[in-house]
Amino acid sequence: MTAHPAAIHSAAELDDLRRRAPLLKLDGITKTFPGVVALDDVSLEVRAGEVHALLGENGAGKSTLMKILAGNHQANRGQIHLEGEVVHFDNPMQAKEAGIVLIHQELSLVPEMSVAENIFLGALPRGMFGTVKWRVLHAVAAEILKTLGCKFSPRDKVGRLSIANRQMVEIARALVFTPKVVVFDEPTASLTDAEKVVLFEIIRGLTKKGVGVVYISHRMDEIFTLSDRLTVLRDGKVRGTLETSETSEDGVTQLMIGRSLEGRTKRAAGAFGPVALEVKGLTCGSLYHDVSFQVRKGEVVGMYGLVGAGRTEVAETLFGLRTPDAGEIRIDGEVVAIDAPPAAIARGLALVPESRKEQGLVLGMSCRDNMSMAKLSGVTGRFGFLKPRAEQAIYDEYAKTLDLRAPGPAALAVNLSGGNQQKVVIGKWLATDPEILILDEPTRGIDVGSKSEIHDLIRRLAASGLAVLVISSEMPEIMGVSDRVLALYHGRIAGDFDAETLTEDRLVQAISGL
Amino acid sequence: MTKTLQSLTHLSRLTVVPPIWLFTLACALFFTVTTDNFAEIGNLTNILQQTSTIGLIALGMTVVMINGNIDLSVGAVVALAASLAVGLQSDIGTLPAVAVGLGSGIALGFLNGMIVWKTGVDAFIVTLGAMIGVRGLVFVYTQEQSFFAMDFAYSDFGMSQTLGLPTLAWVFLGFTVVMHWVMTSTVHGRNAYAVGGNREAALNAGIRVGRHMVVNFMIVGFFAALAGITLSTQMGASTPNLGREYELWTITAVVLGGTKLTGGAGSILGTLGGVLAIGILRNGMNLMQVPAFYVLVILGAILIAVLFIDRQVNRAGSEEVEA
Amino acid sequence: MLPTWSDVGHLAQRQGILIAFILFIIAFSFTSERFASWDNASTVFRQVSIIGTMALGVTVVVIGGNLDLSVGSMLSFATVLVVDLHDKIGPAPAMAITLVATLAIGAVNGILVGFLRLNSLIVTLGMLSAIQGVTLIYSGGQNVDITDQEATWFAFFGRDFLLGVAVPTWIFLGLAVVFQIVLTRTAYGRRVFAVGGNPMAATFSGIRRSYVVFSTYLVSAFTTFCAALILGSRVMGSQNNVGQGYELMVLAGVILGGTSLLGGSGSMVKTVIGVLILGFIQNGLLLMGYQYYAQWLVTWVVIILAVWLDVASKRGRLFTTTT
Amino acid sequence: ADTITIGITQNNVGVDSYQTTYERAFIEAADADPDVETVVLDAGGDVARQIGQIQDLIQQKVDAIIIWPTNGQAVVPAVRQADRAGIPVVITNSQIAEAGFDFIKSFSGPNNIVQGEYSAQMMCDALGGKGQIVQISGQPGYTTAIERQKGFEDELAKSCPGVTIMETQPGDWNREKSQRVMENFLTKYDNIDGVYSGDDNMGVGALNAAKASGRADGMVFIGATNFAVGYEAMGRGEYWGSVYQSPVEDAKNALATAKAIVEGEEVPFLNYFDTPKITKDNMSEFEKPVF
Ligand SMILES: Nc1ncnc2c1ncn2[C@@H]1O[C@H](COP(=O)(O)OP(=O)(O)OP(=O)(O)O)[C@@H](O)[C@H]1O
Ligand SMILES: Nc1ncnc2c1ncn2[C@@H]1O[C@H](COP(=O)(O)OP(=O)(O)OP(=O)(O)O)[C@@H](O)[C@H]1O
Ligand SMILES: [Mg+2]
Ligand SMILES: [Mg+2]
Repeated sequence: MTAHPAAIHSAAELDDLRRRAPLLKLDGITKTFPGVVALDDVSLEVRAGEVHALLGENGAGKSTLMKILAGNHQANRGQIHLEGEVVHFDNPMQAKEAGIVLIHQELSLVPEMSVAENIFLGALPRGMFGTVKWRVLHAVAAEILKTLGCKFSPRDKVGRLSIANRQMVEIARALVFTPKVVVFDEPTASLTDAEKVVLFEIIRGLTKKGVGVVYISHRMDEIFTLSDRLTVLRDGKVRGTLETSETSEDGVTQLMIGRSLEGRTKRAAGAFGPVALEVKGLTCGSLYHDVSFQVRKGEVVGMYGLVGAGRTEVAETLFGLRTPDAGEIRIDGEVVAIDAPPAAIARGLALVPESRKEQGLVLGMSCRDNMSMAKLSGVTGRFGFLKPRAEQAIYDEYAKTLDLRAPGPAALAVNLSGGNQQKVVIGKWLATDPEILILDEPTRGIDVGSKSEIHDLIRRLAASGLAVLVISSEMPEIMGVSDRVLALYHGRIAGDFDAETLTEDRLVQAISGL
Repeated sequence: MTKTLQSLTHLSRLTVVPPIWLFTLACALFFTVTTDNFAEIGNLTNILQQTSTIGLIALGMTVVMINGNIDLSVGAVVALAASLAVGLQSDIGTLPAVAVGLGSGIALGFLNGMIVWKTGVDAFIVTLGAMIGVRGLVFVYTQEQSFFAMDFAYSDFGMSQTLGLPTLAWVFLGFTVVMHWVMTSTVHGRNAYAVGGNREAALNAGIRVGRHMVVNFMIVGFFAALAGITLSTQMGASTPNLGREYELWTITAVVLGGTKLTGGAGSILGTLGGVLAIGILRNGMNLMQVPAFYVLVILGAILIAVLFIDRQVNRAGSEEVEA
Repeated sequence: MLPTWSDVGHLAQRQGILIAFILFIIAFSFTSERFASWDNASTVFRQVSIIGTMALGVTVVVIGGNLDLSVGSMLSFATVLVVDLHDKIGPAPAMAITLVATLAIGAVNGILVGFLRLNSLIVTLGMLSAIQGVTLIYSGGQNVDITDQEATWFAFFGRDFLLGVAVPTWIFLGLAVVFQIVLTRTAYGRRVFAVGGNPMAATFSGIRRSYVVFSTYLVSAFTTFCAALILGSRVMGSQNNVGQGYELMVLAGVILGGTSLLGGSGSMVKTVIGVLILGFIQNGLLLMGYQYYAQWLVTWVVIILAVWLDVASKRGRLFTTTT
Repeated sequence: ADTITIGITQNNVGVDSYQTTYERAFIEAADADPDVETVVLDAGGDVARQIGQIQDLIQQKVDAIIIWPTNGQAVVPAVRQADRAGIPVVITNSQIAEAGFDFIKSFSGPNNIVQGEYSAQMMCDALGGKGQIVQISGQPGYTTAIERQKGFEDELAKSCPGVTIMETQPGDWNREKSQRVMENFLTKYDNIDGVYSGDDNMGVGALNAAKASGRADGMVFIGATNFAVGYEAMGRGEYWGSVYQSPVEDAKNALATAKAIVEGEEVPFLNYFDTPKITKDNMSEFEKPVF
């Protein structure tokens, strides 16, 4: 790998750097997949020392463009210029050697290996006889983790880390060498605010060294704090490249989705129905203790907490995936014993799980088949034969409701963009006509347009009488969508607030055990 | 109770000894108590010598399986290497013949690896084809004949002792140490885990996955050939049907030792435990004079029981969702 | 409307293995005029029906994400049982008892893999050994025969013809059609694919994964039972090891067809083609009069070529780009 | 007198009825003799396992070892090891390589080459010295298969040049495999006068195939190791001839030889037992085989 001079540039030098010819130039990139034109004549310039944000709806082609840059895909047409020279990458190794690092949207880690080994994957420090220089490896890894403010050890197995921590490991890779270009593809999708702050410092540090950074995110606030310029993609085409300082959130949204977003529709309190779901004294080993709460029909209850607070585990218990040690669950006032998901589904529960790839989708199946999977009995006729029309109807309905952007019902889930995959999972659960809907991180990786649609949808569902429990790590989401907010701290309920009167400070205090 | 169990499993996570060793030791204990001859030094060294064949192949198999591949052609390579090493002795001398035998294993490993790499055909199919085809090569070369090593020095080597242990046991243990070192301490070994654990990630990280796999197929080819040669020194002869079904027993030993079929996890130490477990079981049942038909049933039942116990130990205290 | 070139390309992409099969049949037809005759084709269909029928059930297991290596011994077991009981209690009761016993073995596999979540490769390898032992204990190691071969209606399954087509062929192809429909058109089939494709997601969707896996082993036990009827009736007798090695041939047929060992994909049509390729290679090479070992060598090449063509057509290029 | 311990390692029990019946007869004979204790092991057809078993028997210091070689050459060094440890070795059923003769006390069993020759002579008789035949051999690479094939081919070439072998393919001792091979032969050759199979089990498979294609009439089937099914087919006139070999005699012979050696008696080095030809004409002189 060609190391770049790691000198810190002065402000004047940096300005100069930025003004010079672009460090990286993508020119007229076109990429088609069977049935989709993912990128259509896309051009993009990244200058040394700038943060260039890349925005666009789910499926707009952001990840695909970056994968072409990193050698994972090859463009059908177009050129890549790096420092003025035309380069061509047949595989990721060549891109890496040329100084391009891509932090993947879908984590690219080896779960069975240690954190240090993952950070140095493909570049382990080599000693005599091809041995690994463990001491160097661990020392450097520890150093990098420290800069990132990570608490775990370089010797921990990645498979045992939380999703957020895995994300930090992935980010750590950008710091091993000083590359020329670093691409972050939605690095914050599963990070908390504290970790975000660290990440931003790291990115600023990189730019000071003259590195060009491409930053992809669906979160406007991040884009506006971080980026110097931004490029908006829609349907595989560039809609415009702007100086960040000369535009507004609304303007960008307009470019992205072709319209602006309305404000949140808050409904009047007190119109809730009877209690649909009640949990009393639920306890599960070391995961959570004595959790009690109620969700009424028509009510949206948000559950907020730090990573590892045990929210996911509570949801999984409700859905019959874990057996509690103590406590009871009541549905419509009746104590229920839910020992497995089928029992939960029969009781009108639905769970949109936290990890769409592992728990939500059969990636090798079509979107349509995935959508009817939780409702197979509903689309089955005599002798166990499936009714293709009923399945198609489900697909049509929820593809429309959720504004799914897929090449068609027969497209494999694996080929969808991350956000659209999430929509398929949500569609699958709405198709079961649930009475109690639990959503665990429902908008992770979803673009602003769709996100507000999903929020609207949650509100509408509640208005139609559903009881909804939303788990999220995003404060604005929780505050915006909920009627009531539960704060979880170390597996215990640390607060139960009315959203109307709740302040952000109060909520932060609660989830920190204050 | 749960507390102690949890702390116990916690302990078992910290220890580097793979769980199969518990079973191996339990078996050894059982046979020591129930039979007269089991614990004798002579018998124990016999076990080491007898397991050395499957053991050597298993070392190589562990590497390709950690790598996310598999090699079903090892049994046929055993026969080919043995036939060449014995059959060529009279023409070109013993050492050159042995070299040709080893070379044939490495060359076939290279071929398997190149095919897997370049065509993208699953290793299972590639090596299943080779399992049939290489056996064909053996018969082409031997014309159905068994070969006999003219000088007894060859078979004396196979039966000889060094420092109180059978020489072949030393060979096996020596290579076990080497491979343990390779898999835990070298860049190549660590990359094997990376490629098997997440091939996509390894590719993204710039590991030359194809070349890497070819090397590992050559390693397993080498070990299969070496096993064929050590086996032929024990017999002073080779037969064209040597090594039939060895691939199944080798894979069994490796998986018992904790290596995942899907790749990315496993260890040489575990494989050693798996190999010894099978060897001890067979030997112990011989000593107890279990009738042949019942040996099959007991062996099968025990394989399954080991898996079951292993799972119970690993599952206790796990916080993963039961899905 | 005439098919366009892109339609052809599309077909080639999905059915690379079919193209391979046709190319290979054409090539063989040039070398022997007896090869491309109706008589010969019907002979081959009859000959592959045993392995083919078993392969159908194993395909279901593999789609569900598991392996079944015990089918070889299970075939021996079922054949010995049905033949032995035939003379003792008559064909119909013999078949009934054999069916129940075979399904019971399938259920053991199913419980171990489905409910206890043990590694299917080792479980079914263990069962391979155990069932072999049980068969030998049952028969005392003796061959069994049907004495009155001419009189029994049991001859129907292996020896009769319906509408000019052999009954074994009817059984094989008939089951293939039924299974294909069940897999692609019913909720059960969908569940098998889901569980094989992503067991965790299937569980989260309310599919009872354990039951589904359990049921796939009943299916493979059932097809093995059908294969045993064909075999027992065709041979009118049985050896204790008659199914030995069939497990790998069956698996070869399944994978050759293009069903992925990882689970979640595959089809009966593919398996039928895979099995036919194996059958026609053997037959074609024998008609050409090659030595058996030359046949093995050609089999090696053909297996790899066929699958290569399949994956290359899906990929759209001959070689992988992996470094 | 003290009891003596005799260890035996067999080739592959359960692979066919012959070996199974042998084992049973051996154990029965040993049980009947109060002076003899036995350690009965089975190599499952695997040479390496057999060598391991020989080593285990040496380790247990038995008084004599009987070996049914999985391979005649490969066991020689292990036999030598036993000899060095002072344990007498008797080879049973199939002979080991000449290089090992110095280390064994006796061979007890049938002569497979002679059996092949007998079959050739019967084939010649049946066809009147003229015809085209096919051969279905046993599992490739196994001594018995090789010896029978060699005996048959050499004798035919020598004393019956009018009968030619058109093709030989292995049937792996498996009736179904042999049936498949024969089906292919029938497709390939319009004219087959006779079929020689390495044992009756495969022979009956070939007969099945010929009957199914309606071409069995006038075709001559010769086998070896007369099985019950072969015996019956012979009775029906469908099967021409075979070689009669009794596993019970084989087993008793081996045990008696080993016992005699331990007790210090003289035994002949090559202790063959008789394996006569059996055809429809003389079959009444033989009992129907139990396997
Ligand atoms: N390997 C593939 N095969 C087929 N289609 C693909 C493949 N990868 C991506 N696509 C399609 O290309 C388009 C662009 O996808 P991409 O992942 O680049 O979107 P994205 O902008 O990153 O979206 P998100 O914000 O949801 O991550 C989508 O329509 C997607 O379905
Ligand atoms: N730093 C860590 N190291 C190892 N394991 C962790 C760590 N943080 C969390 N975990 C494990 O992850 C599990 C819960 O984490 P998870 O992130 O799913 O909780 P959560 O409250 O649902 O948070 P989120 O929804 O934000 O992911 C716990 O079982 C915990 O043991
Ligand atoms: Mg993306
Ligand atoms: Mg969570």
